[in-house]
Amino acid sequence: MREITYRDALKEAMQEEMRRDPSVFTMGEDIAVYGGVYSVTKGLLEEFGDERVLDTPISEAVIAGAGTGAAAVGTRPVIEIMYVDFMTFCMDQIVNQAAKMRYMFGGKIKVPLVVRTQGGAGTYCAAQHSESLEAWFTHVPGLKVVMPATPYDAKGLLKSSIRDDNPVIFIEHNLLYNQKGPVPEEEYLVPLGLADIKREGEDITIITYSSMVSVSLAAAEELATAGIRAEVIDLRTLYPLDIETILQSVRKTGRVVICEPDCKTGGVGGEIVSQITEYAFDYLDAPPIRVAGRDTPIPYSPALESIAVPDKNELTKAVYRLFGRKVES
Amino acid sequence: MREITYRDALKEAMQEEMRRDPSVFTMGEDIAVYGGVYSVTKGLLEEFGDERVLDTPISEAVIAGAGTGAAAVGTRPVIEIMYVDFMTFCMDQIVNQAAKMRYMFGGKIKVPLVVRTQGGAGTYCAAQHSESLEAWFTHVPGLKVVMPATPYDAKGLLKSSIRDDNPVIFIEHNLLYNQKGPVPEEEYLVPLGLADIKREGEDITIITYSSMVSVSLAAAEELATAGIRAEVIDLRTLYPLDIETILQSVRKTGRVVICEPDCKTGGVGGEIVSQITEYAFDYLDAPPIRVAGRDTPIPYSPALESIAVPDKNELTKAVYRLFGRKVES
Amino acid sequence: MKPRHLWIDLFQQMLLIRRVEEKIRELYTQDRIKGMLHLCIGQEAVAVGAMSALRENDYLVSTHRGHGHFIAKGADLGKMMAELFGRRTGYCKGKGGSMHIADIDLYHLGANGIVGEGLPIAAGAALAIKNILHTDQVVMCFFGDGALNIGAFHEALNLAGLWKLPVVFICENNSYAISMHVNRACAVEDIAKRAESYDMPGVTADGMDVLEVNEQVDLAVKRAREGQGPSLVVCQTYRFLGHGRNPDCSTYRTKEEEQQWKQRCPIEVFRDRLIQKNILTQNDVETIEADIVRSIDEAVDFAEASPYPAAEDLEVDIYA
Amino acid sequence: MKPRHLWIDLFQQMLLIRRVEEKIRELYTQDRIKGMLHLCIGQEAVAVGAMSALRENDYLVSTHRGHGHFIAKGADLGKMMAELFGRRTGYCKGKGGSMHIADIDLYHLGANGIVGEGLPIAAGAALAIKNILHTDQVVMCFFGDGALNIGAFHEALNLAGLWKLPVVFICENNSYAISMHVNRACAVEDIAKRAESYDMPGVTADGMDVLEVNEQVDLAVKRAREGQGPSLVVCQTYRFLGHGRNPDCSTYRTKEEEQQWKQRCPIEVFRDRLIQKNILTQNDVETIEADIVRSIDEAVDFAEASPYPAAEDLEVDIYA
Ligand SMILES: Cc1ncc(C[n+]2csc(CCOP(=O)(O)OP(=O)(O)O)c2C)c(N)n1
Ligand SMILES: Cc1ncc(C[n+]2csc(CCOP(=O)(O)OP(=O)(O)O)c2C)c(N)n1
Ligand SMILES: [Mg+2]
Ligand SMILES: [Mg+2]
Repeated sequence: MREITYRDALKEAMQEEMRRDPSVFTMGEDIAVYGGVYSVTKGLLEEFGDERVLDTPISEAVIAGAGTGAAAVGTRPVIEIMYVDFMTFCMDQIVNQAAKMRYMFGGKIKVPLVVRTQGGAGTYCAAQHSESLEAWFTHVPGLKVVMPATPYDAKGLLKSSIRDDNPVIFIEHNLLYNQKGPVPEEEYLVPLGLADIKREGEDITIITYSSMVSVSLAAAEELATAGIRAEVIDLRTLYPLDIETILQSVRKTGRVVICEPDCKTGGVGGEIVSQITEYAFDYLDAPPIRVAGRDTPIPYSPALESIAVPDKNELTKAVYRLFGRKVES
Repeated sequence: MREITYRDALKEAMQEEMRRDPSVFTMGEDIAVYGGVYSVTKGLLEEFGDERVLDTPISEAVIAGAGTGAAAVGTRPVIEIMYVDFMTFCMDQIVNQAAKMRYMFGGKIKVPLVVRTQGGAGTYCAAQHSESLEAWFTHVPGLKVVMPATPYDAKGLLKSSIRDDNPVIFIEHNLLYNQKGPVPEEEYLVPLGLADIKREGEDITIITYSSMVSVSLAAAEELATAGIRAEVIDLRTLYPLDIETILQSVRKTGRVVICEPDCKTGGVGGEIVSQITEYAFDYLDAPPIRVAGRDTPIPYSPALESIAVPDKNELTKAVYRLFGRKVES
Repeated sequence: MKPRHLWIDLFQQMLLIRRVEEKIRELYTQDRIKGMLHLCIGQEAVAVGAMSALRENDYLVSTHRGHGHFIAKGADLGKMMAELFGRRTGYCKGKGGSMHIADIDLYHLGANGIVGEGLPIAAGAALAIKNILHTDQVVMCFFGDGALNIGAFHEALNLAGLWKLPVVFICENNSYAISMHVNRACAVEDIAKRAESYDMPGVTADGMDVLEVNEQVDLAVKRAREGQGPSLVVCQTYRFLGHGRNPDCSTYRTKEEEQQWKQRCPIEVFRDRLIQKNILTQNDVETIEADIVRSIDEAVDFAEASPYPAAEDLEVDIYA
Repeated sequence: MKPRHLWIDLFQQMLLIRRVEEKIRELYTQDRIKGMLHLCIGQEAVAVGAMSALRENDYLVSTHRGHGHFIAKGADLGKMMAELFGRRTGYCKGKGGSMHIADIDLYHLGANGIVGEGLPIAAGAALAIKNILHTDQVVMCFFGDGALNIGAFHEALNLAGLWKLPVVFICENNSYAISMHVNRACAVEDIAKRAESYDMPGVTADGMDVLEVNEQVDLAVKRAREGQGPSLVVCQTYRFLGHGRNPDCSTYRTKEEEQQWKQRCPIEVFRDRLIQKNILTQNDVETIEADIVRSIDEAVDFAEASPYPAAEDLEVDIYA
């Protein structure tokens, strides 16, 4: 199969959906003429014109609010918020309007809005351009939350998100744009709400998503050489959570590590641990643990940033510890 | 001891701290001339004048941003955001500015900002005036999060929050303003970061906060008649979390229920369950469970709102179930 | 200006709104209706004057003080009352209540509990119309003077002005946001002038005069429909009662001020004008009143006879 | 206008900023400095002209394009470079980097990675000064043309105008926000006129002329200090390089436009003027250059010789 980048996979998803459905349009900062600061939307202006590909002023609140209004009257806006950090400017539009509109209106309206954004640490951009805020959105009934880790998933999930009749927070990761992976030429969708077992294993379940998937796979590889067969579950969609796939794996392995890029306290891992404890307590051979970002703003200094977020070593050590093996700290 | 309302306790805290420290001032919507929509700030304008008690336009972003700026130059602003739902308008100012400033600036600045706000369901105000968003703020390193349940704690915690050198999100509950409770005439403080055992018990630990404290105490009372001795821990401060007090109790009881007013998925309970599992797994006789708000926007209809958030029955049933007792659902 | 034979209709609508609001007040005073409510008594001319410039399929974006807008958009009183009563037969199946009442079939995009949040939504609806749907629909967006200083106002008006969106922004300036006088909140007195910052016309209308409101808004709607972009129309009006349920306004406004405005009651003044001009007789007025009372009574009966939502409804309609 | 003997100082500061920025560019091209960076080459006259209207204890609120502001506020080059290098000896112990560099001892409230977020902070500092601290300090707040259409601009200017706060808002209008031309983003062309919406004076200055900037800003600072409230000063300028590290501007602006602006280089034009007026000789210029180069080299040496923060530093200074 051909290999393309995560960036190009996303672009293809946009192109295909915009060709397929004239009610899909996109707006955001620097997405048209410039093609997006991460070049995901490059070429869309040329193909679809300036009625459907719009450069907006720096006005995150109205981008999101207008997206909501446009969705409410029957179109399918895909808005881009340049960094997930800037979602702080449109929380009301997303949380109090887009997410709740259908419910408040008694189910008589649909809000098919996609918020494309990206985030995460690892690019030396310091505290205001490195956040992982996904946990906030999983706490908002009415939203779906998607975080793809591979080009294949990025494309299939974005297409599904655009076709979904609900507001979807679609969070890309800036470290992944240049990653290549197999993506079929033929059209396909990846359904929302379905996790993907990226590696099978019998001894321990590593639950992860986004940038931490490759970290987890690398750790699993190393663990294998130490005789520990790790199963790696890529959540792909954080809400709704595919708890079935998780529980099936946990019932098999009895041991769980969540490997997450966001800061630990109040992060998505807590929810997952709780659900596992609630539904599979008797299958657990050890306490589920979280290998997560530190409870700190992301520091600029490369010397500090690199230890603010989990890496392979931290993850393997945590697993060894869970199996009662000695590790030099 | 005299009994005063939660409202008056808060007002006394404001008065005492404003008398004590001329750098304390307060601003917000309708707080001066009107005395606050919940009357907490009534009389402050008259006593402290319009330089220190300011009615602002409806501009939540600049209220919070200006609070941050004022705190950064050495004053102690207490800003009021009328509903926690409207914190959605100042997330950037709180999360990207106030919370991170000290860290980003290498520890050379203090941001002694208090954000007084209130929220919660139960007043037939529907989806945009009934939120419980505390979990978001516990996920933001740099913030402290306080949610008092009694007049005594409200006063002592607000005073401590105002003296604290960090941004504190102080979330009151609208159902509590008229509640009376003992508050000493003499000055006292309640330190941040310390939970309070509101009732001792040996059989199960109920961890709770804010409006759910009275629900939990009522449930404990009923459980006692059924021979189950519940310990009720009022967290008071959600961040930093007093995990020591929690673990001590859990090691004793072996059983835990979190009773929380926010919606379950991504709520504060998940974090607590995770920490308990991580640090006290071997003491657990049963999976920690959460009795929480439903994963839904808060509906207007009184018939629905009343079942969107936990009540005594739901809590006692959950406890009975945990003890393997039959309950008619 | 509206042809004279339509004036009766304007009068009728204003009176209907007034009587519905009065009934709602009665009902919540008796605690038969719960929750947060904002009556538009005193402001009927704005709702009716503005909305009568619209076509049926033009969109409306309303506010927390939205009963008048909703009625003028053609709301069924029974379903509206049922919503306020929190019943399953209500417009939102009881889930929205007063602050979130909406009906997409009426091209009504909802009241809104959040100050200023209608403006971006309206801009977005207008954008969809202009760029994607390619219809000649117009979006009308109401907001109070309290929304003048929130960021969303600025961002939405800028976008609308920049892209020449078919939207009409109507500021219902009743001088107060809860207790806050507009002059204590807004750095400038002449609100309509703010339109200049967004390359759109800004006009001020007497919000107590239904014909003047209609005339000004009509121009703005035409502009929008013809592709000339948005306008800002500031309607000077007054809420006769308290902000919400609390009737006490004494901390922030005087009885004299209230009296002066009440003397300019948009309904009474217009009624006298119609009678004076022989468009309406006292007898007609009484017939109209009687019809209104009857329809309101029916609506309340329908609402109160309707069932509450069932427990199973709680988690329904969160997702499509 | 500044007395002539201070002109040399203005020149020196602008040149210093230019050379520092050039050095930083060299360093990041060599990947010795990491992360997100925004150089102010071309805009030096705004920073220097504006800041020289301030007293030492006046506050400054800066932006993502803030190196020039920081230097003009009196930054120690070594500690500044160390910060960009992510070292422990930097102003923020390496935790802030270019986008968050700050020093409260210099009354500098920080660069800011978020567009427009300086404005509310500046309003708040000014409020504290006016209402609580009761000093005659002034707050100067820079922002780019990109911030003109974000809600915080509106809310902050309204509050400052309403409460007559001692703050000077300086818009560095370099025509672009990344790729977005200001005329494609802002519904009106005359930005300074927006000040009218906030009851404050708005003026436009040639941002390539350090003396003109200084003159206009000086008036604004005086107004603020004398209790007459805020002003908006729009400085027309140009960034000569790319927005951030990416040098390519070809998708959104022409080489001709760039050339035209570069011919108006604020430093070269001013240097020629000084030489022509015999305030400075070519020799002086060379001495100044040499001093600057030396100080920059020292700063870089200091920075690169400094240690990185230690792992233990990661979770330090989150809370006071
Ligand atoms: C963003 C936001 N802040 C505060 C409130 C609380 N609030 C509800 S109505 C209101 C006053 C609104 O005044 P105005 O816009 O003039 O409308 P009016 O009530 O006068 O019709 C306020 C402050 C809110 N709903 N939303
Ligand atoms: C709220 C917000 N939105 C978007 C960005 C991304 N961003 C960083 S700089 C910039 C352009 C800013 O332009 P301008 O204000 O004119 O300043 P300039 O870069 O021209 O100096 C953008 C869009 C941001 N930092 N903050
Ligand atoms: Mg008003
Ligand atoms: Mg610019």
